[in-house]
Amino acid sequence: MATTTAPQLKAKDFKGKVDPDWCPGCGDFGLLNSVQKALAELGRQPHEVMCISGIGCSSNFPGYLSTYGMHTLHGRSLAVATGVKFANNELTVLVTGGDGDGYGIGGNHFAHTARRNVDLTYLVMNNQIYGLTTGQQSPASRTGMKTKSTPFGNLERPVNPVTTAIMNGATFVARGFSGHGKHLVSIVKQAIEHKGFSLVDVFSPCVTFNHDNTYDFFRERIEKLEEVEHDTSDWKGACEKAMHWDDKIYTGVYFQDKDTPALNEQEPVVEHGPRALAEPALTSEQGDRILKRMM
Amino acid sequence: MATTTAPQLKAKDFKGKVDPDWCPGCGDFGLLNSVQKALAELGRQPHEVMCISGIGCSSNFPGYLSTYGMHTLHGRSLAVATGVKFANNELTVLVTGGDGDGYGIGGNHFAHTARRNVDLTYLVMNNQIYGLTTGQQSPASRTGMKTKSTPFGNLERPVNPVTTAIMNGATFVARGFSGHGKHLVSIVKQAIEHKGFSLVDVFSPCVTFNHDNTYDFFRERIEKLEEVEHDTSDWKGACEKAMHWDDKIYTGVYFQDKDTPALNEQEPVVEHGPRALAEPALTSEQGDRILKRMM
Amino acid sequence: MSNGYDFAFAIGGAAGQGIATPGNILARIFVRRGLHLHAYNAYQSIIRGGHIFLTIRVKPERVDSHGDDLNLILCLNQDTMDRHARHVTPGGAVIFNSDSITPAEVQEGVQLCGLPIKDLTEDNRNKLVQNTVALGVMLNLLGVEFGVLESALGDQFKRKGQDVVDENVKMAKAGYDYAKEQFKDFGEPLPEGDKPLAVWTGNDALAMGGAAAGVKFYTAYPMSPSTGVLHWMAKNARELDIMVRQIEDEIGVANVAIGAAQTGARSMCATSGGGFALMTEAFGSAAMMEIPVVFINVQRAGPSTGVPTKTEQGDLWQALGASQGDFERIIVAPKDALDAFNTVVEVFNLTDHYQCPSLVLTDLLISEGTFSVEPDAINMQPEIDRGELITEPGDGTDYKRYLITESGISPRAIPGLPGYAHVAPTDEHDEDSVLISDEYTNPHKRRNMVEKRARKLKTFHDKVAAPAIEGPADAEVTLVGWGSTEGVIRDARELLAESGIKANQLAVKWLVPFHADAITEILSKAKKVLIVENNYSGQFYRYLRSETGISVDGHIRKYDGEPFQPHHVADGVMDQLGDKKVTRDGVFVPFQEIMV
Amino acid sequence: MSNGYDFAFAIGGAAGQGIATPGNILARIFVRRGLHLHAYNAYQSIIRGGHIFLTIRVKPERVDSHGDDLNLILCLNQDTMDRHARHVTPGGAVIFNSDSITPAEVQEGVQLCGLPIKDLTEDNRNKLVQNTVALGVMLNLLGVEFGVLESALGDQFKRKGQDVVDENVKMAKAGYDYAKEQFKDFGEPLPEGDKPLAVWTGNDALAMGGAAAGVKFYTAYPMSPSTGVLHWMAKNARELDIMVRQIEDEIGVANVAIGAAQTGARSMCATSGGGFALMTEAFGSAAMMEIPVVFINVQRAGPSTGVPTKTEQGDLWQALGASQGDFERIIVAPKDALDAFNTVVEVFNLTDHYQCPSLVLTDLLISEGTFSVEPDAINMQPEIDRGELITEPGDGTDYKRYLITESGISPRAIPGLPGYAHVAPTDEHDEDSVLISDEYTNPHKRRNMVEKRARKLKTFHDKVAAPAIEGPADAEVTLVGWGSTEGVIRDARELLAESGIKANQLAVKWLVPFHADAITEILSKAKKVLIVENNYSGQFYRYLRSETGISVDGHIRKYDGEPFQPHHVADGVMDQLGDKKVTRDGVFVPFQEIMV
Ligand SMILES: Cc1ncc(C[n+]2csc(CCOP(=O)(O)OP(=O)(O)O)c2C)c(N)n1
Ligand SMILES: Cc1ncc(C[n+]2csc(CCOP(=O)(O)OP(=O)(O)O)c2C)c(N)n1
Ligand code: SF4
Ligand code: SF4
Ligand SMILES: [Mg+2]
Ligand SMILES: [Mg+2]
Repeated sequence: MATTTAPQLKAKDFKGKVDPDWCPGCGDFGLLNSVQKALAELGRQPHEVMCISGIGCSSNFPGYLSTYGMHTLHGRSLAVATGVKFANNELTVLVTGGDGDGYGIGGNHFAHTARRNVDLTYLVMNNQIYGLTTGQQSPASRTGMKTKSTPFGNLERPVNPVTTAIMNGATFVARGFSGHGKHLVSIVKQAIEHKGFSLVDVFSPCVTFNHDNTYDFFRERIEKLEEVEHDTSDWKGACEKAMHWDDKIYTGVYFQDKDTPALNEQEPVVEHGPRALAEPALTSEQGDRILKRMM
Repeated sequence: MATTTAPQLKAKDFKGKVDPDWCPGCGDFGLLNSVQKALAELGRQPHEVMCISGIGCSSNFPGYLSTYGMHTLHGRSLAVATGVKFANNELTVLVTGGDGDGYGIGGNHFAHTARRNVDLTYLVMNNQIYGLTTGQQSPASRTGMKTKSTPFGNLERPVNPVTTAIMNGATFVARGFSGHGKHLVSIVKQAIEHKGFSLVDVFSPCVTFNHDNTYDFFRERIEKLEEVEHDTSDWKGACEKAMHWDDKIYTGVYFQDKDTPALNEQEPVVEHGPRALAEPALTSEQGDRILKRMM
Repeated sequence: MSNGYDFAFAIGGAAGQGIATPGNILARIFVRRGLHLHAYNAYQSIIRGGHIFLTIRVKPERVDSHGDDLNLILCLNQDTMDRHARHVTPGGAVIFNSDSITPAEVQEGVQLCGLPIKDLTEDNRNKLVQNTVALGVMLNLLGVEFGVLESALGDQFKRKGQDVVDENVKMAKAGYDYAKEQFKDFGEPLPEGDKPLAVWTGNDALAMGGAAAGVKFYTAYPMSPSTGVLHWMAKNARELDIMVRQIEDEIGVANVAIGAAQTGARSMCATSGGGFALMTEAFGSAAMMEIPVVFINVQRAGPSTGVPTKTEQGDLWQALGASQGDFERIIVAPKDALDAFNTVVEVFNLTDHYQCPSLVLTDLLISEGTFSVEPDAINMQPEIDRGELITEPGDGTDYKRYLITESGISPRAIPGLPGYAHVAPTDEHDEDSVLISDEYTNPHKRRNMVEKRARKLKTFHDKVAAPAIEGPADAEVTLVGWGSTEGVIRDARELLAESGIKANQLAVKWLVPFHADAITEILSKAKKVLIVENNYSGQFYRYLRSETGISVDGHIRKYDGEPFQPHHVADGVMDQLGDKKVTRDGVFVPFQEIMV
Repeated sequence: MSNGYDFAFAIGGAAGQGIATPGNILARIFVRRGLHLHAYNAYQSIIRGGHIFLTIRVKPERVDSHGDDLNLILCLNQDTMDRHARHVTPGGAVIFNSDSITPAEVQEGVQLCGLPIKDLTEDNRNKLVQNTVALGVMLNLLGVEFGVLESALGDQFKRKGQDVVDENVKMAKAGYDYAKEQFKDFGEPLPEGDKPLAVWTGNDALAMGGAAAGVKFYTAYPMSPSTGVLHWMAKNARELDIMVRQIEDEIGVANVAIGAAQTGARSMCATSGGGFALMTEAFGSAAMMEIPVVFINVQRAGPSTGVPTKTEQGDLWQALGASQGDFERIIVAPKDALDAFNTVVEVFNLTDHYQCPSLVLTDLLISEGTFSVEPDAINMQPEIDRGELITEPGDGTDYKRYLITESGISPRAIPGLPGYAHVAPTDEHDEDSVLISDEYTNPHKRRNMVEKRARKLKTFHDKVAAPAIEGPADAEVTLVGWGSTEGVIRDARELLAESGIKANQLAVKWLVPFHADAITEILSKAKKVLIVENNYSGQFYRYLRSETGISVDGHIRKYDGEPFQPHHVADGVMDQLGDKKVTRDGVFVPFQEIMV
């Protein structure tokens, strides 16, 4: 794809056909803006990018971008995106969705896609609630939180996306906050440029259903990893920092492993170009060779 | 249940009606013997125990015990067992299965059951292969391993059950080896006695399809955590030790958190006894109260 | 449309404009007055914005559908005015904030009731109080004394404190008084029924049916339009001694429910079509293990994610084809909210008796619909029959969980009981749970087990009555529907009667096992049979034919997301009885006038 | 049973006794000689032990089933002797190790060929060499020159080194010579065909069909009896430029396949019923997003985990009901291995043309059956038609992915192409992919989209021929089957002809869309129609009736895990044509004589 001659686009060129239907103030706007900026700053063209989501408020994301996209089933975005990337290794593949979508119903794909180190950029708008279904407990909801499905307070402990991603083998793990746009742009750019599976867990407040984890809640606690001592190659330190919550919450790049190659790069057939464009028919030698083995 | 007056049983009293159909030498025999011993030593009666499995060679396990059991769908044992435990908190619930069953297709239930800290004892016969389907890559297969589905060598990195269990919130995490029966009995007993979700990942060689991870392979590498310096309350040390493979492999109890209460203990309705035995009908006061709210 | 009082309101606006509150207040006022109602809320799958249109129809007798007419509409935004004011029938009224909304064209004889909200509310900054003003206006036009509204407002807002109550009462009074001065009331004052009624949604009814049936374990993953069941359960569980768990996905839900059921709890879960797709494997496994457990699939418009907040009867074949292989199960489609309640109770007794999974197949129209109900009709302490349960400890030496019996039913022991330890397997097994795929796959044992399980449901029709014709025996047309369309077909028959067309109806509820003989007998006597269903492909029609071989005379189908209104059905009948102008390939598809 | 040479061998023993190797050697010898064969292997879901019984039937012409007779049996253990020796037909022979196996009673005229294995193998400690001795005996009895076996052994063992080859040749020779001295050969020597044939399994054929169709992405999660497709693909992928991925579960598999398909690769996945249950939600999503992708469901005996290594046609209704809502898809059941190959090729062209998901519904009998095939019949470079694809970059300003067209087909652009960026959503959407559940759920747009998609398949019957009657037009009975039963019904017709009963057959392959008119026309001319299917509930019968209203005269069904043999079908026909002794409620269920 001839990207070199294409014009350098602006963030607004990545705006989709319709305006987001999110509630005014929803945290998801923050990530959307940051992604549009990041894509522009990285010099991508819309057709070079594909954005894949599941179902949820946050999963409406691809509809608000001018790139290729799929708005798939609840929880299945990473699986679909794996197919996309293996069919066309040249695409920049973003995966977007919510905490329920990704860490709840989609949890198995999350673990295994991380383990496989498929080169995808996974952006989770973590609002610690099920937004679109009007406010039930999510696996990221904090213990004690009152939701429509836990009216007496959530008894479960929340998932920690950062530590589980690291232990599952993700090679780039970061946390962002919708309220800190600039920081988020920088994180998203690094995530896209990372070759391998990258997770960006984004605190993206649901102003309608989550009255505990608000913008203020995060603003009061967030400290940026870039501003403290932090070694992104040290998984132990990263996990330790990721466990903070009540006192302090770190955003930024927690962990990066630059050595492990992406799975898609390792499959020899990838070298022959995108599967999508591969000549579908077999050559006659290929066919004959197969037939011979049967005789 | 009047367990006090019941006779103390022997391991053989926990033998099921039929003999295992496993290949001679299969590692699963080792765990079966250890579980039967552990149950006897803990003074359990068959009706107090329920053993739930998925599908796989290893998942035939409940059929070889004299306890209650379910042999459920591939990958679903932990979900079914969660229902069992919440319906009757008084049962000792064992969950048995393979690495494919538990870490592959069942991975999401594994993560969330650990996070919830449901009081189940999960015993995984990890042979790093799909046995029953005659030898394909499992998520626990090592990189490079040749299997029927990876004839040129597995390109994926294996899951690490110990570290992911710890990060998902399991409160008891151990590793055993079928070839070390006594050690395994002791681990299984501790796991059963632990109140909360316990994982015992058991190296259980598949003598038919895995020619890499054999009894000898493990014998040469295994060191028991009880015999080295190890602090089971230190997740960092536990994870670090769990990452060894080529040089040394540790078995024993990696991690235990005795403070977090099991989810099933926290639900107030549990105090009213097993759901199974709960009077099914509502009282007339309960019914009237409900109706009043609708008027 | 009917004789006597029959009044339909609507409130339209955007999500977030607070439509639910005046809707709830009105509903409470009506049912306390002993009036029946049915409310349908049209909305979108977004949290703020979009367009919501709530229709409440009120009558002294049972209300069978949200009807065809709109008598009074409250427009909370310009959009509602533009879309719907013209649908108000002559004699009706349109209420709106004249400060911000421009009236649209209306039919002759429709009163435009503009409210100078800024003045009336003394420039109150809380936008929601205008809804309270409008409520005052509405109740004045309806001829209801103000005290009724005053006490309803008290009930609604008391949790928020006396100040809020006082403010709302003041606003309502302003509207009430303004209307008295400025507008013409409807003449006929709001009637009163015999005794106070109650109000619930279909989701409430499903949940309460479970509670009454003795459900002690409820589990779900949220999915519209079934989430209300979870909300009800979560709220009431502790006081009713029910264990409620939200699980990571629907596969988990189904399997957790099965585990609890095997362990002896009456166990239930609910979802919608996409979630049920994920549950089918587990559904089949419950049949193989012979575990009684109740699933609920609340249908919404598909395929796939489809139109999440819209109704359809599109999952019948998914239900029929749920999971691989042949196996025993019960599938039932309740006809309205009260029927949903009773069905859940009944199906639990059946499912325990037959030791098989059951599926309650309902839809958004019922589950999210609001219905009045006579409290006495709700039996919270119904008879509970748990089937062939062994409850006394034994030495159990020759207990066989899957004993081959003549009835096909094998006595069941619940884990924990001394002496009856056994395994429930998803593999085919012999009487004693030993897998027959192990060692030898004995084809004779296999066949015996298949036939044993199949025998179980042979007595089903002795326990569950076949459907019957409702309406004149000599009707010229028989309308066949299933599940939630019973009410609207009943209303359509009334319309048809007014046009001189005699119609009767057959409402089918029990789908599997199917009353094939009884239905064949009934339909063979009908002069002309039309099938009414809320889907594209005629799923029930094809199923009816698969079970009976019956081909019918025509079809009325709708698949645009909106439910049938009575005139849609009546139009279809008249079209097909006439010289077929609109009907194509035997299928009449009504036009949806109200754009929501 | 037929005129001319028709010979059936069996080898029986426990898993782990090495039955596959002599089976493979025999198969190679036969096909190289130009003989046709069909092999059925009965086994259990365990890795060692149990009972395996491999039947290979050989003829100079096409072999349609594994037949009814056993001419020669090799018993590797006592169990096989006890179970099966009595099934050997007069004139046949039973080979066994007389050191360890006691002969059982056999029919008159059956030769008992005990082998003193200890002597013959000079006390070789490798238990498997006795199989080689027995091979020598078999080929001698068949009248095949020893050199043929010698070279086959060379091929089979060359990878293991010359020593192994030599040892095996020596053992085979010992058996060959011993037989020459001690036993009576079959008289008629093994014939030779015109030209060498090839041999494959149904799973090979499915995989190769994919490769030939240009599949560039294959994904699976192992599940019997479909795993062979994965094994073939994994082995051959790199040299054929195919990306193969094993994924964590079947939900992942289906969704990964969909992602690859949307991105332009021809994409395929295979599983069995339980796995497909997990895939149904994704199957429906592909229909909504209009993504062409091919699924394979290889049926095994259900319900649930069922009997994993046994065959059944029990997933038809699961296939028909896969996923919620009404949507467009293609379902096809191939009739044998070669047909499976051709079907996969054809269905890829159809699925690309119609932009919808397809399901190939086959079963263990085909997938794990071994079949001879004429190599020329396998076209590895078939025509590939990818449908309405946009391939040139554009400015794409008015590209609408879901353009409403008369054909219902909207031109498709593959991600990566400049100027055509668009989103594929599982929510209902407008022409431009905008969700209609967003902001306003426009019922008219919704209806248009449902109808657009439904229009797509209206031309299907122009592209795909209806099934036709095979056999005499004036037959007194018409046997209707679907998918894998074509061959055995053909054999049964031959048996019936021998008994003077004229039967013809209709083998249905394309299930959705269904050739309702053509089939109705055909069957309305039949004198008596019986349906033959390998399941309990008559799934095809009920589907046939749902689509056509046709009720038939009787049924022959089997659901014990084992496939039909020709005489099972013939017995059913005679029973139903006669005064119905065994048939109950119109259903004849044959008795399975061979216990495996
Ligand atoms: C299989 C399935 N189950 C359930 C749903 C209903 N559903 C839609 S979105 C959602 C959860 C949304 O939560 P999250 O992923 O956190 O996204 P958010 O709305 O908070 O951005 C659920 C349960 C569905 N669409 N599909
Ligand atoms: C839904 C589903 N998919 C696939 C299968 C086929 N299957 C049976 S066992 C198994 C894997 C067995 O591997 P593992 O869990 O590691 O157990 P092992 O046999 O190695 O003990 C698979 C894939 C199945 N039964 N169900
Ligand atoms: S409900 Fe919450 S997550 Fe959804 S759009 Fe509104 S603020 Fe955002
Ligand atoms: S195949 Fe492997 S895992 Fe299965 S029984 Fe044999 S040795 Fe054990
Ligand atoms: Mg969320
Ligand atoms: Mg394994």
